[in-house]
Amino acid sequence: MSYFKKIFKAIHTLFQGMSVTGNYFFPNALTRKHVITCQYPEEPPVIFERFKGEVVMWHNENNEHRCTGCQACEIACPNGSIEIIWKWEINPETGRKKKAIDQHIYHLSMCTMCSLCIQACPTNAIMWSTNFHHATYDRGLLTKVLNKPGSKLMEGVEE
Amino acid sequence: MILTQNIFEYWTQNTEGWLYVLVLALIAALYLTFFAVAGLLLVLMERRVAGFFQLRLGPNRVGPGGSLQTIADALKLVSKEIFMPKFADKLLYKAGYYFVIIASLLGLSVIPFSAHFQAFDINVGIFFITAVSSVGVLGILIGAWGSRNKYSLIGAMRSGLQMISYELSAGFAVITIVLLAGTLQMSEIVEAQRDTWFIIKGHIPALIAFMIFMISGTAESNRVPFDLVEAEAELGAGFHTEYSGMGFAYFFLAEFENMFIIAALAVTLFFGGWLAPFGITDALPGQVFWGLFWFFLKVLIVIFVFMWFRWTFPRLRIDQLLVLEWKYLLPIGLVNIVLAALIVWQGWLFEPLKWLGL
Amino acid sequence: MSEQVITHSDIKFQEYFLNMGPQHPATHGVLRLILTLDGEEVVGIEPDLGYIHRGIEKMCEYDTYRQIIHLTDRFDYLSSHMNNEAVCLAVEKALEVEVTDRIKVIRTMMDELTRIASHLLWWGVMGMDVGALTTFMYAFRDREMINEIMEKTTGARLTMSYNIPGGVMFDLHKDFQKDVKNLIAHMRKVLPEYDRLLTGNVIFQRRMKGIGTLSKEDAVNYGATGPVARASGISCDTRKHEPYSAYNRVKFNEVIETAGDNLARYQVRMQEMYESLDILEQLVDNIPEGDYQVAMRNLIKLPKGEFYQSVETARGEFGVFIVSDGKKNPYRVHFRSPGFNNLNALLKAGLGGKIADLVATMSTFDFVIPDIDR
Amino acid sequence: MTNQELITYITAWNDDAQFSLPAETDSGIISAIDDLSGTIVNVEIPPTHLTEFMKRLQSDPELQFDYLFDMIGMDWGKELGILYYLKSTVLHHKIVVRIKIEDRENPEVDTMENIWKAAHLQEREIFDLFGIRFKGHSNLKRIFLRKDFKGYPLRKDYEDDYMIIRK
Repeated sequence: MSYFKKIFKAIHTLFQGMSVTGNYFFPNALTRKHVITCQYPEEPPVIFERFKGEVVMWHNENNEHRCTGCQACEIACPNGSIEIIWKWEINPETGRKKKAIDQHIYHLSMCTMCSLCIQACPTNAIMWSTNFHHATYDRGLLTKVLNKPGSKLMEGVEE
Repeated sequence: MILTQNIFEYWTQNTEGWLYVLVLALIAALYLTFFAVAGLLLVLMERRVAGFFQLRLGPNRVGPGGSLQTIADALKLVSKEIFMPKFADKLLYKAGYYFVIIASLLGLSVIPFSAHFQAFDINVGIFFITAVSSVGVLGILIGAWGSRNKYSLIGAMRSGLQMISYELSAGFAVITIVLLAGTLQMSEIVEAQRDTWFIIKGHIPALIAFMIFMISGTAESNRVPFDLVEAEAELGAGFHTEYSGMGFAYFFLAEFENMFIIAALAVTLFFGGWLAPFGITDALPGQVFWGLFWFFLKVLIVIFVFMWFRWTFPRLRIDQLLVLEWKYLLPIGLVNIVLAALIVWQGWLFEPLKWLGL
Repeated sequence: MSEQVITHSDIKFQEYFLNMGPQHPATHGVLRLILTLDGEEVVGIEPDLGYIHRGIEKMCEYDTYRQIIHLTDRFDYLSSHMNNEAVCLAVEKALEVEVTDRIKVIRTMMDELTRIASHLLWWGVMGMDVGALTTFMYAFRDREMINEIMEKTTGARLTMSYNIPGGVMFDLHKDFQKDVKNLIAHMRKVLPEYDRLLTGNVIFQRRMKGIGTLSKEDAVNYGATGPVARASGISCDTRKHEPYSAYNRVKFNEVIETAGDNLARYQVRMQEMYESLDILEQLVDNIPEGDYQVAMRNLIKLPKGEFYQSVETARGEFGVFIVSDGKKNPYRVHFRSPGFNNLNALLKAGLGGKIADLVATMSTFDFVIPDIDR
Repeated sequence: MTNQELITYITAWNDDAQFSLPAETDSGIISAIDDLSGTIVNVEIPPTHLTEFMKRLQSDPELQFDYLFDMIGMDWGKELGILYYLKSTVLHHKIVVRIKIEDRENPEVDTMENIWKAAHLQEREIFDLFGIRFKGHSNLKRIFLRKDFKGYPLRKDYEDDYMIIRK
């Protein structure tokens, strides 16, 4: 008798499994109720505000940034994805030389999104942006200069 | 459109000589077209159904509602390079997929799609299908052997085991119905169900036969839970590992065509083929159309059940597959034949409509 | 020409090699196993590793302690948070820094979330390996909820680098408690469904029961850890034996099965998900107030000495061994990865079955290949 | 056993015949300290006596170190070393056994594979990255690196100008 009992038990478990998938299939086929995929270009994905997309440098409306060129981020970066090229800037009033950034180069292709540079920054000059459209046809385009051309240091950051 | 016995006889009744050959070729072309179109549609259906089972949408970009997706895929496969392994046996490698296609085309030729809509209505139709469907495995075997790949070979050997085993119980399930119908001719099996479908008329033995047929049918069409031939988690792609482009597409199409044949056979044997349920459309004009409509509706429902299996169950292991066949399906099938014979002999058929005097 | 009579003993049975991987659907990455087969039976397994070997131990010797952490994400990317935690705990232990309760609770909760996510992915892939393709999407649906919790708080979904020496990088997101409660309710609903879909299935039971058995003696001898060892009846949960973070203040059971076969490993992981949910439930309303970071020097220098810390990841006991010579870089860092030791146990457990059994056994071992290769 | 008990229990073995060498100092060849962040007992043993010592650790009913948790290869600059991190799954105590190998050119120690099978892959890893050969290992070849790889990259004197960038 256990022979038949085994068969019926087996068939029962099979139908149990089919009921689970069936419970999803029919609502899906009729109303797309349980569909979880995101139809990407039409339906924009939900991006949360802390999403680590890429490192950007904050600029205000006068094209001023907060980066003093202290190179803390460059030292903190484990992959060498940040390079700062700095120059001596001469203050026209006092005539004193001052260190300032020429180019804040960021290699997105080498970045592992570990946040160490942003933690290390003493002046909160760089931050995460939630942009995730990184795909390019040229690897060179992934090397970015974070400070905008012609930008300069915001007043009062260094204090 | 009034058709005589079947398509073959209708077209060839007044032709002779080369015209006769031409007509034969035309019928073959018709069935080849059907083969391709049905294959494409079934692949589309499979993907869509799989999508809904898996909380996805399935193909929905190419064409309205994704309806042209498989055509795009087919075009891609046609344009792909046909790549042959260096040490492959060229003849066997190339012969493989022809065997598979020819086997399923032959099987297709005796399926009655509607009243008289059938290429050949030979009097041993059901026997013919069981015979030719075994040829397909030969294609798998030689294709895999010819491609000189261990994964292919393991898959093909599994396929051989599986086919030889499950042919038996599928055959026994068919014999149960043949007992009830008293004929091997496909069209007559359908006609015999005009009052009541065999699944109802034959009650217990027919139900058991139907379940056995569904299980062994799934096994014969190499689908989950019996897809050990491909078993992508174990063997990569199984017997068609080394095939690319159209070579792969032929195998793929043939697989879906086999599923169609199994479903069509199940419908013909158990669910009254092209007959409408309770004859509700018998009085309407366009009998051929209604026959096709009911036939394809039933076939699609059975195919859907196959898909439901596929997207729910895990895969069996090869020895468990054989245990299922030889320890469960085969003895049950044998007992079932005796039971069916007893029922036919004693006339214990379940015919509620007849009893009600309808 | 004499007539040749072929007897059974004349037929040569030849064993042959099958190259499983590095590109193979069941090896989940680039694990390469060279199998010796007799028909379909596996009679020999030899692993060939290194397809994703990055030499992280060497890389660590040139990095500061803060920079090591993001490398540990890349071992077992499914339990990246625990890997981070191991390094952070080791550094904190070396510097004798006591972190606040809030940090401990945050770390514990994140650990358990990661563990559930990892086990969910394992469940989905496990189903795929035995042929049930739908489990994958169901598991991913639920894992997505955890990933979103992670993304909201840490900004990343997988390689989070959320732990830093002396705390965590950001404070919890304001939705965190609500989301975790949602998750607990949802998971309690879907886990029985998983059982109905896969666990109870007769085919699945047949594929799992009595396959790939690893006896208790073998599990100990071959160095199995984590769920693999616990399925063989070894009590080896670091969370119980050497509680770190907030594990000493939560109640949970160490799931131990004794059969040691595939089904036991499967059940251990399924039960662990329930236990993790219990832990989350105990902590979600009791997150203490306080700082999420303890002030630490930017450039951490460890005192001279050797420091060891192990944590329980989703795959087993992950150990970090740091030798410091007082400089800003470690003298030597060694990572004891659970996958590497479990692979050793697979070499025993995988023998004797068919190819299909080996595939099922491999998926119950739940390998993450970067964890093996390091 | 607590760490202190372990130390006294194991250092007592110095009196046994199999661990006594005439050339050694009075304190014997087993020296145990409570080190490694102050939680684990460390025992240093000359490589010549490793197998006997390990066998005894595993089979002693008071100790039952049945689990080779980890093997750590070390390069101490002058000499190479191996740390065996042992655990007991029954009694839940731990010990670290360390050996030092003076010969950098041709380092060789006995394999632990016969005592703990867990050593099989671990020893291959150490061979691969440190070049320490294990006598009697069943299948000692490179595991991570290529067969034709030159050098042993985790040694301190390994030089690779292309792959290693010093900051």
